[in-house]
Amino acid sequence: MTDLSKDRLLELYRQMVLIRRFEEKAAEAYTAGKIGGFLHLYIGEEAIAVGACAAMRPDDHLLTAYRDHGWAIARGLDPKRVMAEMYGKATGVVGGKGGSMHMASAAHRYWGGHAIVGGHLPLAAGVGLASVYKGIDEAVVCSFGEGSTNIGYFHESVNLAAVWKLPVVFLVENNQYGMGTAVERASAVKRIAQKGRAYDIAYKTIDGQNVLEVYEATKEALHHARTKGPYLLEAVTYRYSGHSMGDPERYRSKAEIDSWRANDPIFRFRDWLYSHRLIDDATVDAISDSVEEEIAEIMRFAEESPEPPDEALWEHIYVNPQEHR
Amino acid sequence: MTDLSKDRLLELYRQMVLIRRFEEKAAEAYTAGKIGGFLHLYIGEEAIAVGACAAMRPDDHLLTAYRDHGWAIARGLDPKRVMAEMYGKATGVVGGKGGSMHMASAAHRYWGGHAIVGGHLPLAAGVGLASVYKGIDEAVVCSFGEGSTNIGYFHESVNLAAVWKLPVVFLVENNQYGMGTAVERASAVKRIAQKGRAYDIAYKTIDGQNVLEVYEATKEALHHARTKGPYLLEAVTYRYSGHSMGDPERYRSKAEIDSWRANDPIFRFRDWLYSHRLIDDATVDAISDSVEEEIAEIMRFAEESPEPPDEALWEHIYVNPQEHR
Amino acid sequence: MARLTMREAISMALREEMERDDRVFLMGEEIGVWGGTYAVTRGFLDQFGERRVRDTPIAEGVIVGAAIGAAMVGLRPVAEIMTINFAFLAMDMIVNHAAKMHYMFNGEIKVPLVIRTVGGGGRQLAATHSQTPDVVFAHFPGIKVVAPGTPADAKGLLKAAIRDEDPVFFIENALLYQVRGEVPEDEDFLVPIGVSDVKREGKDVTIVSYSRMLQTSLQAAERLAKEGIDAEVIDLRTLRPIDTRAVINSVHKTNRMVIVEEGWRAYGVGAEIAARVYELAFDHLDAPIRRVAQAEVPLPYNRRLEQMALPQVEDVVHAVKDVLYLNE
Amino acid sequence: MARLTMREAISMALREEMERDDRVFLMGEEIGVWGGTYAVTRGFLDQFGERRVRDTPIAEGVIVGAAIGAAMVGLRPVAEIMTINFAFLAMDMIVNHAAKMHYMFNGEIKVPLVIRTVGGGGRQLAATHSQTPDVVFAHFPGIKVVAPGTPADAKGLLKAAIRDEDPVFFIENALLYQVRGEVPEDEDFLVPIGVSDVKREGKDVTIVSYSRMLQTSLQAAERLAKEGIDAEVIDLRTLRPIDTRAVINSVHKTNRMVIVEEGWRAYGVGAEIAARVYELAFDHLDAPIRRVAQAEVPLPYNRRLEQMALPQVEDVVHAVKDVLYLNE
Ligand SMILES: Cc1ncc(C[n+]2csc(CCOP(=O)(O)OP(=O)(O)O)c2C)c(N)n1
Ligand SMILES: Cc1ncc(C[n+]2csc(CCOP(=O)(O)OP(=O)(O)O)c2C)c(N)n1
Ligand SMILES: [Mg+2]
Ligand SMILES: [Mg+2]
Repeated sequence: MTDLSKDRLLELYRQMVLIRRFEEKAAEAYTAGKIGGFLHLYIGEEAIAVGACAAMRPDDHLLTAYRDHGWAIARGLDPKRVMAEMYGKATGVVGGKGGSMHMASAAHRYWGGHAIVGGHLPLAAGVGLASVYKGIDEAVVCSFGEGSTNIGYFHESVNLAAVWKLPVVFLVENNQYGMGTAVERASAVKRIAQKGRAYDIAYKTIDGQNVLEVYEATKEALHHARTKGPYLLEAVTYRYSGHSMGDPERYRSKAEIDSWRANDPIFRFRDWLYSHRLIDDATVDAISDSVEEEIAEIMRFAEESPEPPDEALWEHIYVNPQEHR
Repeated sequence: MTDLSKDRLLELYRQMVLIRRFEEKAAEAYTAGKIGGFLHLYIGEEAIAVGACAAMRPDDHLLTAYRDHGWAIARGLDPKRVMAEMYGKATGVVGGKGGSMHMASAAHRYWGGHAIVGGHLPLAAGVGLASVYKGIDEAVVCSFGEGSTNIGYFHESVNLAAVWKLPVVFLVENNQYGMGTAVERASAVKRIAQKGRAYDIAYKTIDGQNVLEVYEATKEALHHARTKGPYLLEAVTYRYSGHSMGDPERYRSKAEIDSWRANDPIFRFRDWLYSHRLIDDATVDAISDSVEEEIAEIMRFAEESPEPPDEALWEHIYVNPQEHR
Repeated sequence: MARLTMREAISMALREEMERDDRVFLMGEEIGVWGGTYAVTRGFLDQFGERRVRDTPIAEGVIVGAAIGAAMVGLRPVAEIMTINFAFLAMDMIVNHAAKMHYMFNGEIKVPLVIRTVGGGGRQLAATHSQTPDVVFAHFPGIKVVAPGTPADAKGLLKAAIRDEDPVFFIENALLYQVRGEVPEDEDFLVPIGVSDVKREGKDVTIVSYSRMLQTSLQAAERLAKEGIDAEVIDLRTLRPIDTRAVINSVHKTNRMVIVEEGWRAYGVGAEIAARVYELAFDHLDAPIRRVAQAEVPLPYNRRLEQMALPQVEDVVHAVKDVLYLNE
Repeated sequence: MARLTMREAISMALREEMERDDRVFLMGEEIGVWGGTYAVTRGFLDQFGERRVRDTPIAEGVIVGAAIGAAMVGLRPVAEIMTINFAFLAMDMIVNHAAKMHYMFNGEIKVPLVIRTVGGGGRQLAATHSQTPDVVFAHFPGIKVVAPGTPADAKGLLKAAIRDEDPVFFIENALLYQVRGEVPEDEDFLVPIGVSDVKREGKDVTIVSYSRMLQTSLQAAERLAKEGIDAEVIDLRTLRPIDTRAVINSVHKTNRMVIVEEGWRAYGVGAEIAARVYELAFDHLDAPIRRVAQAEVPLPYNRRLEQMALPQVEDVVHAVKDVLYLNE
């Protein structure tokens, strides 16, 4: 059923648990006023980032939307620095300048969380173009919500990628809502993968709550992207929390949320590990403890890190500044 | 085969001949420096505007791209005033302010030729929305080139029309090229109608060189639009002239043009009329003569009409001007 | 008169105009079920139903474009762009279509449209979500650009915008929604578009601003008053058409002027106002006009850095002392 | 030195940079098979092939966006937007993405991108196809905005833009393509971005302009010379970052200034330059600065009306006489 070793599988499990706990702590910190701006939690959707990143090569490229902490952690960025970024600290992954929505790390080829809906899709096409241009097979994973497939950028980017056969996996995290708008109230088709038909590209809908299915499908999609061109992959999922902190959540029922919680990606994966005798209670507890320890360390780091200095305000406006009067 | 009376059929034939001659004269006037700006000729594509407008009710709405003289004439605008517009005269349909690309007439519910590629598609959705809002069944025909289906507006507009079931016929004039770019070099799919699949809407590809097929298909599409929602209609056609005057035409061969000329919409329709004994040589000649007379009158009107007065520069910036210093 | 927040005043204006005229309807992201991301349209879906309160896909181009189309054939759409930062995705619709069509089609087409949007920084939303690029929209003849700074003006100007036959780009400010003020309850209370307003009389210096910076300027004026400096505060209210009559009158009296805007200084609103005042009242100025504006950086997320970049009351006070030659 | 048209100078710059650096490539509408709608890239497809000269779909958003993406990972794209009027369809990519990312990501991402585009009126293309909205792009920190007025500057600035590590918005003017001038053939001839230039020395009045209006201003200076008025003509060349050193120096000498721009006056380039000059050289001005600009109307198709709306040599001459108090 999978080519992943036991260690790797446990590592994926641990990542999912870590991301969940990380998000819970972020919510607390937000409520305590330690984090400002917008905070979009990934709770419920962990299997996608974890499964997809597991399928990526280190030299592949990643671009995501603003719901990006889970992606940053799954891609290997230091969770301490991810949290510090939300605290606006100098030690944050982007020095406190970007905040929750704008994680990035050139070393990890993570070219950003992006907060303009759909805005990173053209960029992802361009990153794929660079691979074609250079004659190398580095591929791109570009993730975004189903609500973002109704904007012009989606169409322009997928079309260009199809015409130029760019190695891009367009990964739709279909969590049923764009803010308060249910998918069918905004999109002519509920099955987002179907949009691939307009471009004659490969497409598939998968269970986004199953980390191994996400892993396998992303691996396949990446292979397709490297060899044949773009792939539209729709992972069906659900976010348990509001769109961002402060969402009045008038658009859905408690019962609906509960029904999805019953399909929780972490519990499901743990059950799978149990049923394949890859995990036992002691290991579960050990992972849980190690995550708690790491979380404590993450929060301490974020709390204790210094603020950026005043001069930071003037840094990185340009690579080659030439301001005159 | 058709519900159109003999008189109506001959009228359509005459319109096509008139548009062809009109365009030939416009080209001459452009070369003589009487017309400025860009001039996009419709020669070769006459069957689409004529067939589609014949299927429209007077209270339906029309929006087109900049290749619009044929549309303006088929929709019933005074050809004299269409030519006068190109001459920049006060008697032009929009007072000499719009020129070749910007014909319009509120009385004819022709809401403009538009020169930003794809820019009128959102507007067309809005005109359709107004029908839904008012609870009336006025439908919209929105025509544009196949090259315009790669821009974000296409996607956003068709999607919105599908979600809201707006009475809009999106009519693609697939003339094989967007400027010098062959359809398959810019669009992931060569059969543009296929793009309808991404929105679960009705779609169809028709022979755009057959005026009766265009008429029937538009009638059907309009009925569908009024009762069920948007329709994507692709009319396959060809422009004989360059994209606009001055096109170096490095992108296609003389042989290709000739092969399409052999499928000329006017000749084909005339043959059809002959074969159904609806026309004879005398009628053909009479129509030709009457068109020539009308053309002479059109050109005289355009030549002799006055320039707009200086004050026109300041008119219609706002309906309610409130400029202060 | 009622004491209302800016949010309430805007809601009131929308509700009154919708009740008055069935042609008026709303469309935009999250305005219905959600109730508006800034809660301005809370309760509207219940009151007016889905026909008149239309949640849209996330597709700014067609939000503005479809509103233009509906306006062309006789409706009075109020399209909402969630924040002004996303208005760039509809820029072509705004400046190439809404602004041009009445003129280009010689009056054959009218676009009686209101685009409501929200701008401003100061909420740690980082570079792409914190802009105040109002000037960019005001550069184009054919649209009107309005940006109120008080609840009463918000109500009166929004109602005037909805009744106007031309496209109006109506800019709100997220940090102003909680500001309170007296608002006329009259259902025909209108504030004319294109008329600036003296918000505080004074004789020593003229402070010109609009939107949130009006509040900042008024606070600065209070501080200055304590130091014996009597500032006149003028609210532009409309950025296009521009009305500088009140400004010129004021400068005739004070001979000194400071302009305060939240956006970037280079090619900002203040540049135009300054250039006009120099053109029209050169001989009345006893000091060069000072402009207070945002630092020329994309706004950072970090709160302290962000506040450093945004104009503060102290910056206005300092600039006023500059034009009075009171700083050493 | 060679005597070349602006078109040839721009082609030369592109060709040299492409020959020098394989990371440089072109993408845009009709640049390949067609050879560029203004024939700037004629022959490039044959010389460089489809890999480096990429015809795109009509989709301005992804043209700029994909170029940004390619730049982020080490290439040096030159994206062409057929005319500046269509740049509004990529406005979000330009101002929210290209301009913001280096800062917002604290240097993790660089965007060494050039966007070439063509602006200006005067060719009867009507309201949507005749704009000169340069100022709107120059308002945003994070991009550089360059607009040359001579063939030599076009070559040197374009080469500098391609070698620059930051996003550069490079504005050409369709009516300038035929203008001829001496152009250095040196393959390393660069004109620094952000440095304005004295194009004609004079002592009586300072005329500031850029792009096509530089040529108009130089013609006006010739006319004025015949009447004994000696104008200094300064070319801004870069709109962001702004360099007013040459302007200030000149005003110190002439004490009078006229600004000439092709775009609309309200919130235009001239407003900022004027505001800065007043700030920096208030006491050196003997008359209010005059701005010559486009009438505040969407440009009409009719030739006579269009020319009425556009700044002409006579308008510059008249404005100069105004600041010299020579008009009655
Ligand atoms: C262009 C643009 N329009 C609107 C917004 C406001 N906005 C932020 S997130 C969001 C919903 C996106 O939904 P989806 O793509 O499904 O992603 P999800 O949040 O569900 O992960 C909206 C409307 C934005 N950021 N950018
Ligand atoms: C947004 C935008 N981009 C580019 C152009 C330049 N342009 C004008 S027509 C055209 C080709 C359009 O092709 P198509 O849609 O197939 O229509 P056709 O001319 O073939 O009828 C282009 C690229 C434009 N007017 N608007
Ligand atoms: Mg979603
Ligand atoms: Mg075509």
